[in-house]
Amino acid sequence: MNSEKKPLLAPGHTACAGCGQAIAARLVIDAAGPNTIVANSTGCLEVFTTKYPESAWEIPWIHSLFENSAAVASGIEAALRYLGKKEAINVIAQGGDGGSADIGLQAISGMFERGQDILYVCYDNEAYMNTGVQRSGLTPFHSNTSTSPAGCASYGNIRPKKPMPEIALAHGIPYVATATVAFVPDLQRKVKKALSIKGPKYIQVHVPCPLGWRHAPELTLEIAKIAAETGLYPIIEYENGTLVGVRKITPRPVEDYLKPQGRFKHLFKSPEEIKKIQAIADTNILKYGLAASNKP
Amino acid sequence: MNSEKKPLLAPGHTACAGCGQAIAARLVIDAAGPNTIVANSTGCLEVFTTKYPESAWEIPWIHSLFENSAAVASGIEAALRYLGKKEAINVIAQGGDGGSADIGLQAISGMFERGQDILYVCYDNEAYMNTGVQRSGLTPFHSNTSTSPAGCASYGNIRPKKPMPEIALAHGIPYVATATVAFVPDLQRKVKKALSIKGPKYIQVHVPCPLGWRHAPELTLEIAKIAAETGLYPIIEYENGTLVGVRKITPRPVEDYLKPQGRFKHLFKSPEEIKKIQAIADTNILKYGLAASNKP
Amino acid sequence: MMKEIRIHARAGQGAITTAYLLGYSYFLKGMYPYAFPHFGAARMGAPMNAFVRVDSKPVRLRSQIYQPDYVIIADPTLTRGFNCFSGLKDDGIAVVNQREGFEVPKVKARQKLYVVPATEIAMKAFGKPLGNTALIGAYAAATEEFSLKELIEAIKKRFSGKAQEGNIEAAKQGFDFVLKQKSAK
Amino acid sequence: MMKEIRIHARAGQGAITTAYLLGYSYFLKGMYPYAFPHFGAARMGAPMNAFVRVDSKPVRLRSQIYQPDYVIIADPTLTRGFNCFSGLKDDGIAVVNQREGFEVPKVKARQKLYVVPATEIAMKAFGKPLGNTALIGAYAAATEEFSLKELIEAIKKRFSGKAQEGNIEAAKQGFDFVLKQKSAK
Amino acid sequence: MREFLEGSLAVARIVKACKPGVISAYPITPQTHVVEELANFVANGELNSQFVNVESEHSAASVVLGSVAAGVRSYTATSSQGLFYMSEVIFNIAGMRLPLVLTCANRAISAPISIWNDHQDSISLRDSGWIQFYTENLQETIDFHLISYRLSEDKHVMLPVMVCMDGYTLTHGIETIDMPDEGKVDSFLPPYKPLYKLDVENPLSLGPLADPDYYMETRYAIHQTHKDVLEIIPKLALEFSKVFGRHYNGLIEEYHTKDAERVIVAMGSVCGTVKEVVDELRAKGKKVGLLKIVAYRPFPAEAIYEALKNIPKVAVLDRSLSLGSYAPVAAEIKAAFFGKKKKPQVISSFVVGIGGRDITKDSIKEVLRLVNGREKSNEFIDLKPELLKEEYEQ
Amino acid sequence: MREFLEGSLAVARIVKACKPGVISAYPITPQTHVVEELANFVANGELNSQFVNVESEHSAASVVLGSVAAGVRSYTATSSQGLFYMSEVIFNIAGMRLPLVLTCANRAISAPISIWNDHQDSISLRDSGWIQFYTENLQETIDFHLISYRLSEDKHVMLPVMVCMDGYTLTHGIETIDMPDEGKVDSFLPPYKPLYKLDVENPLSLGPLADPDYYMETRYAIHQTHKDVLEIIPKLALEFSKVFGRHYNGLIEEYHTKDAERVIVAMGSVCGTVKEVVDELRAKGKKVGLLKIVAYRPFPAEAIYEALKNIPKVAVLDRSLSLGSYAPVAAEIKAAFFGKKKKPQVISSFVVGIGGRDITKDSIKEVLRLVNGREKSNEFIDLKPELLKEEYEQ
Amino acid sequence: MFGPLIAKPGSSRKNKTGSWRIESRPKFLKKNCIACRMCVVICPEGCISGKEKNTFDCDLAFCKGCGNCAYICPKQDIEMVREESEAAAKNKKE
Amino acid sequence: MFGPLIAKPGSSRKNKTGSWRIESRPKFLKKNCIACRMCVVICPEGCISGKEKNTFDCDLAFCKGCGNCAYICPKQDIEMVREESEAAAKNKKE
Ligand SMILES: Cc1ncc(C[n+]2csc(CCOP(=O)(O)OP(=O)(O)O)c2C)c(N)n1
Ligand SMILES: Cc1ncc(C[n+]2csc(CCOP(=O)(O)OP(=O)(O)O)c2C)c(N)n1
Ligand code: SF4
Ligand code: SF4
Ligand code: SF4
Ligand code: SF4
Repeated sequence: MNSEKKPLLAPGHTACAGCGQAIAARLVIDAAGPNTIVANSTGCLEVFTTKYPESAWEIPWIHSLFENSAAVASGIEAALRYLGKKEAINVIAQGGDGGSADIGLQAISGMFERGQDILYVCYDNEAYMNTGVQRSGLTPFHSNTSTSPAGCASYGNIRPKKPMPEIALAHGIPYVATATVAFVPDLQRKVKKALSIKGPKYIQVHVPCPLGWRHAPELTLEIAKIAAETGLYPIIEYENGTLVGVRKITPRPVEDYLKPQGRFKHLFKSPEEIKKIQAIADTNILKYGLAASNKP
Repeated sequence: MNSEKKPLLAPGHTACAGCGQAIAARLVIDAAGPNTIVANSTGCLEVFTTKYPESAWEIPWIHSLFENSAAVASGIEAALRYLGKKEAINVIAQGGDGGSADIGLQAISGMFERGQDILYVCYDNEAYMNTGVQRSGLTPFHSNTSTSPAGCASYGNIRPKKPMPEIALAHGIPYVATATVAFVPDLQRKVKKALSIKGPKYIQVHVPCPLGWRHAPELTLEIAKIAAETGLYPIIEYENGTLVGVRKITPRPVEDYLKPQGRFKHLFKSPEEIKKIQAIADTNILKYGLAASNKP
Repeated sequence: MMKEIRIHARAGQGAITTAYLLGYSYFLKGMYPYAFPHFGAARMGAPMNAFVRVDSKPVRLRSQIYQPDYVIIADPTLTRGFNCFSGLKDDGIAVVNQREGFEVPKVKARQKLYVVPATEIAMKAFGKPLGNTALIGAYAAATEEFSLKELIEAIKKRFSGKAQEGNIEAAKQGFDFVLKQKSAK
Repeated sequence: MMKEIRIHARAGQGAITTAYLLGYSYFLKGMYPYAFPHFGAARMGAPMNAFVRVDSKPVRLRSQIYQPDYVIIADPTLTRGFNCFSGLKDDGIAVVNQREGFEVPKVKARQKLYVVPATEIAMKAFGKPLGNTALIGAYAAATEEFSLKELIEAIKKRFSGKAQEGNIEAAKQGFDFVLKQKSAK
Repeated sequence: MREFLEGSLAVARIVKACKPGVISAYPITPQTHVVEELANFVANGELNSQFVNVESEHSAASVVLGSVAAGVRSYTATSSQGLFYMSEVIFNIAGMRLPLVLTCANRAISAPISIWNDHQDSISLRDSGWIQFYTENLQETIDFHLISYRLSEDKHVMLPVMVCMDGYTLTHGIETIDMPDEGKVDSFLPPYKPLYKLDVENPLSLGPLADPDYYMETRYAIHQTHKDVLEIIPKLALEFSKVFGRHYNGLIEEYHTKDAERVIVAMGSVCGTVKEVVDELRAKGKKVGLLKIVAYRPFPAEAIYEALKNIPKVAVLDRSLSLGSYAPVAAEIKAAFFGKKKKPQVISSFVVGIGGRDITKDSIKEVLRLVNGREKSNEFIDLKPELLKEEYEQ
Repeated sequence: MREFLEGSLAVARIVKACKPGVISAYPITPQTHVVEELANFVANGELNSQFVNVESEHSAASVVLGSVAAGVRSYTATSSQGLFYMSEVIFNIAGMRLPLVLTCANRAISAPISIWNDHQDSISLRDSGWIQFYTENLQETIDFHLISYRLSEDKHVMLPVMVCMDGYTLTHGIETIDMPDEGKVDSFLPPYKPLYKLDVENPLSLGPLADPDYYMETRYAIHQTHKDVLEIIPKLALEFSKVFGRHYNGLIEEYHTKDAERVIVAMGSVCGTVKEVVDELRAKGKKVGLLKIVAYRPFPAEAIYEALKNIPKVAVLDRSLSLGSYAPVAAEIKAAFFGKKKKPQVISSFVVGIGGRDITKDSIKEVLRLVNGREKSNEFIDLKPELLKEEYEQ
Repeated sequence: MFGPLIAKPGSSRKNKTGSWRIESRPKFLKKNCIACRMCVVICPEGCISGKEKNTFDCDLAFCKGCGNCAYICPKQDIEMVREESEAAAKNKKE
Repeated sequence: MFGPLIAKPGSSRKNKTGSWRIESRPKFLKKNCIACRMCVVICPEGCISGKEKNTFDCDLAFCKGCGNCAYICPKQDIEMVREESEAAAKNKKE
């Protein structure tokens, strides 16, 4: 992948050591290539790549606000169409899970509905990290965050993850996929595949956050891998509404995933709560047919 | 249905003669009953029922803005929970298709995600009527509106209806249904059913608009009926994600529906365009198994 | 010298078109009309006004019209419980659409009132109950503010095809209807 | 009389906790500390400052600290290419965390410098490389601004269980380490 | 060419002549007709432009932000709630130094909801860094749209411009205008050549984070540019008059102020009504006049000072409020005279035409009557006492 | 009880003591710690309240709008972009006459994006009808939260209140405060008894449309209430001092102004720094002073006039801009003196601490130096010339 | 009048929308009515009432003359008649 | 500096984040490397480069010492060593 080319996201950015989003963002832009314009929501990625006067980006990049990257990208795409350059140039809108599933959802929905030729990438680190780990719509059940704290009257976040891929799918767009920073070729293939399709595309990438998840920085990729292997983060791919790809797994117990993360520490006092999380994984495994055994 | 009770939406409101939304709104609130608090988005319904100093509402009612009725209702629901009154009182958030599928979508999505015990009713007249018939996300394909005008370079609205019921469904809420003002008992049953279920509910009601659709005022119910009978407006019902009810039809040609409406007049110069609309109906009929013949 | 016209109608009865056609007829005479509507959050059927203020130099006054020189009433039922003639100049002229079996209130001594079967004329002329052009025809004859020629020009600008013919016909009949009444006097 | 303390650390090294514990120790003496952080959009590892300004009456001055009486440097690598002592009063005192094989820049004649193996102490005391409490212990001994008693009170307020014990132990060792150095002189 | 046109359609026509490559807007009364007519032009192939229908004003503003950043001239229009819903983007566009023209069809703000005219919407965004023009009639409205594109894209300016026209009164009013022909428009307004844009050939990063070491200077730069704009506008107006033969000062307009004893200061369409009253009273030998503020941002303090310094009695009409303080325009007019030797004896402040309350000649005469008395602050004209009673009984 | 607390935690503690039944907020730096601490209280069962996590500030404000309308005391907090994103709701809440307390952790506005402190966010909502307090230190901050609930729910007021505290300086600053004990809080702040609410027993319709016949009076009513609030605040402050023993004027604070030759007018935490400088210079025999504005809305023009009328030289510090015109606070101070016989010779306006630029004692001394010269307007302090060069070279 | 808010539920009844009828109004023939109540249920104004068969009628003070009742009546027992006629009739009487 | 905007792509390279390393840094042993490039691909800083086997190394000017390269290397050919040691080593030399 760009083996000899210099990366399009330069070093010297100010992400935390071991930031999963920093890895994924570089993999995505390298897969997209230099003829790409990126509109970025406010969030860690924006902050750690473009603190004036230094930018880590090697491609044309714009940040406006937290909730409007899909709309800004829509304007860029319209401008390129007006200029007759759309065929030659990719437009990517990207943001964190909060900027995508919560405050940015309406702009994304509008962009989907208009059928604009844009790839939206959601870097899912499962909370508002830039502001200090508050819950988002994609924060998993029972996760301990600063606005869904565990306490004597609480086990953490009370709601399951908002099913963003399904919501994107429901819009009837041609391409929807989940990916993870742990499976690099799969992620980059999906980005290229998406960009080869005309119309709105949505990719949601699971990116561990050592700070917010409270795991050792060297475990970033390992934890992402376990997330997929437990079934808690199904790696799936839809084209024109049909499930065309599923990353098969030999399911591991969710404890393997929860254990190394501080955000789930409180659960190990109450095993029955962990069962509930295992149930979520089991549902996913059935729903998407993740178990390798399911293979024909 | 409240046969002797006085209606909870009083006469003297200023809707156009034959307004489908006026009919549906009364049917909904009468089905919900007097122990109901309503949060209403800006739109025709709000304007024609509460022009100071007169209100047509017999129940506690609030209007704040165009895009926030679901959030205002969320606050009301939270307040009732705090007061320990939630069990006794229904909370309904309602708005037009624009206030629901476009500018209000994010607030609705948030309310769904929080799992709040609220029924959201979308009165789908398929355009922004209050401001003079501009297209919305729920405006049908090829419909002639003031912002999707038919012209020598256009057949009207270029996009299909945004699949709101599917989007609501994708949120994993316990109850999602479509209804139409043409089938009164079905509509009122669904309202009651919805209110009997705890959690977020979504009902989308098809309500013809004589002004915006440019049809004779006496045809309001007839046209709504034909919409269902052509398959262009499938009447469906989901509980906990599974399709539990479908209104079967003996499909009629879409021309029956398009003919009496000014917004589709321009299509009769180009039959092949009408075919495209027939195709939409046919897809619906297959997708939801609408054809009576499909009955076991 | 400035003239002020107030139109009473129901939303949907084309008061704004009426104002536009009136204005355009003046415009064709090289005058400076300012035509503007006023509605409540109007729905079809709700009472509303449109206004035309016209002068030989550009009109700058932006307020509504309270002392009209002329009043046009597209629907006489509007006079129920509400005085559509309020403020009409003492020598003012009112052109009112006729409605079978509906009494139009009396006007003051020096005021002139012309009741015109505009809806009927329109029905005959082009089969729609839109009496606007007939009323403006009548207005032209009653006030002699502009000629039928200008009005027909205006109609041509606004309508095309059958609608154009029909409305021109209606305008003429409205005009003649009033002429007869006048000569009758 | 007002005293100003500037803490240099990397985001994640607990500079704010350090400022809090310092402030709280003064607070227990009945003084009026104002402790506040300053970060760029800090990420773990990025250089940042925290400040404590303390006085016998409520502190009102809100600016950052440019002429500190005391400087605490949690990570000597911060002195690479950047003068952490800038503005340190001529008779100021600096307490610096030791880092094996890392040269700490010299200070001016009348300034005092204490290099403390705080990380090491912390590792021994509670197995985490968080030298804050050891550094504050050292600070207490070096400046005599407050006693070990107050610091231990503060630590008790902030930490509980094993963390508490460990940090108290670390504070003591930091304190003693400097005492020794002093008496050595 | 002399035409009889509704204000909204006239604006649509001039915007069409300016050839924006991207148009995005969201419907709101009374802005709708402008956008609908532009949609018609595109639907009929009369205008080659990307017309982007969006799901909200927040996105409408964001879309044009994106398209201008990509180097294409763009247009949007809104009102009232819509302007507020996009307010975060409004500040953002100015801060990013992107040139744009937005038509604001002025309307009151909720609650209570009102679709009628006052200036609260655009006035409440006066801090944003946008240039703001308020127009009196349709001719001025279209001419200033043209001037605004030139101004906005001037490489010494690079700031967005808001053309504020009174809702209904102008948007739905039909009057005679001289529509500039497209040839002349092209000569006055060359194609947009961006100073900076999103370009794969020369990849810039737009919209970075600025910490305390850098932020303050970016605000200062905008503020300085506004000062420059006070110089640039009259130059542009002059150039405009050369091409189109219509003369504007661009900042203010003085109407019988020279020898006046009482002068009304106002913005927007009410100025027409005031002029009528001025003529009437002048005919009766009363020395009254009008100072019309055309450019409200940048605030032409110097020009206003010169125009009013010798006027004994000044009445400022505000069509918006800063609830709990001085009405916005009045406050700045008063501020303009602090510490000056020459100044009016009285500057009284009046609140008129809020939420569509009709402003009649009598309203203006009442103002002129009251300005003779002692200084008034936020004096509401045309209030209905019976409603106030109701208010205070509760 | 004497405690050493971070500002955000202190605010959370006092809010807890006020027992709001519904709390809804959306995270934004530097407001986050307040909300996080409240979440902790709820998670640990220390506070019985519905904590509603929302998807945006627009909804946070809408949720509390709904909960107050349903008759339950509510709370929210935000900053900067968040305040702008909810601005439409902000105006709406005031227009609907709903009582509410919002903490604004003051922060600069994008673009460029900055998480650091200035006053642009809350200042730009000064027209909204909200009452606004700006606090100097943590003690004042918590005390005014308490006062704000009382004020807001007073049946002669029924308006929302924004308590504006400087981001970082106060939100993240840790200092000694006296935390009111809950018993006293209860005696000062009785449970909320709504004048009107959504109630199935007595079904009201809230938020109707008001046409030109009715709208204007609703604005007038709010404006009149603001005038009344100028009377009510000092009364409440007195009552507060009786219960808690801390004395506030509530509108302004005068610090060595009586005999002063030079007075700085300021709001918020910078007042502390100014007081330090005042003491320093007083020690050197320099007659300088500070006028702190605590209540910015309603604007206490009368009190300010009385405090400044005999001061020869006044320097107004603004921590926000109205780009292209006078800085907001300066404009109103100047306006307050128009037509008055007694007034300062000089009122100079200075812009300080924008986007987190540190305000030092030297910054204040520079201001005091410059105020001796001729009148300054929007004079920026602590600009970096090298950045300006870069600015104009491009 | 804080707000303003509307304290009187159903006060829209003050607003007699019957005057909006321009063309025609419903005539309830009261011959073949089967009391199916359809007209009651679908009237946009909610201004039709009745109990037994052939007792149903609308309140002309509110009826806007949309015609849906006549259209939906399964027995064609409601008929739309020109608005004038009645007034005319009345006239003739005089 | 309108905007401001950043005219120099990749200018973040000015910011030497290597100084952030507190605990440890990677040591590329260059013995068993099979040039799978995994370390290159997953380094959050994108600061590892190399072509043939056993040529891979990272740019310590940027490496933050997160340890992912060492963790992922299939051949355990990267090892995290305490940051001090080298400096110490260096010291000793002197
Ligand atoms: C309107 C608005 N509200 C809130 C914020 C504050 N804010 C900036 S980034 C952010 C969280 C970002 O979270 P996410 O989108 O998940 O991205 P991450 O930082 O986790 O990568 C928040 C709350 C803002 N900038 N604008
Ligand atoms: C933020 C905002 N944008 C725009 C408007 C203007 N507006 C009010 S109602 C409306 C359309 C309503 O359409 P819909 O929701 O479909 O309801 P309908 O009127 O068709 O019943 C619009 C665009 C507004 N009030 N607020
Ligand atoms: S907080 Fe998390 S997402 Fe943000 S930079 Fe650090 S590791 Fe990456
Ligand atoms: S415009 Fe349509 S929806 Fe609105 S009141 Fe009239 S008929 Fe009803
Ligand atoms: S005509 Fe329409 S409004 Fe009148 S009664 Fe029948 S249904 Fe109701
Ligand atoms: S330790 Fe981390 S930052 Fe350093 S080279 Fe390895 S992967 Fe890159």
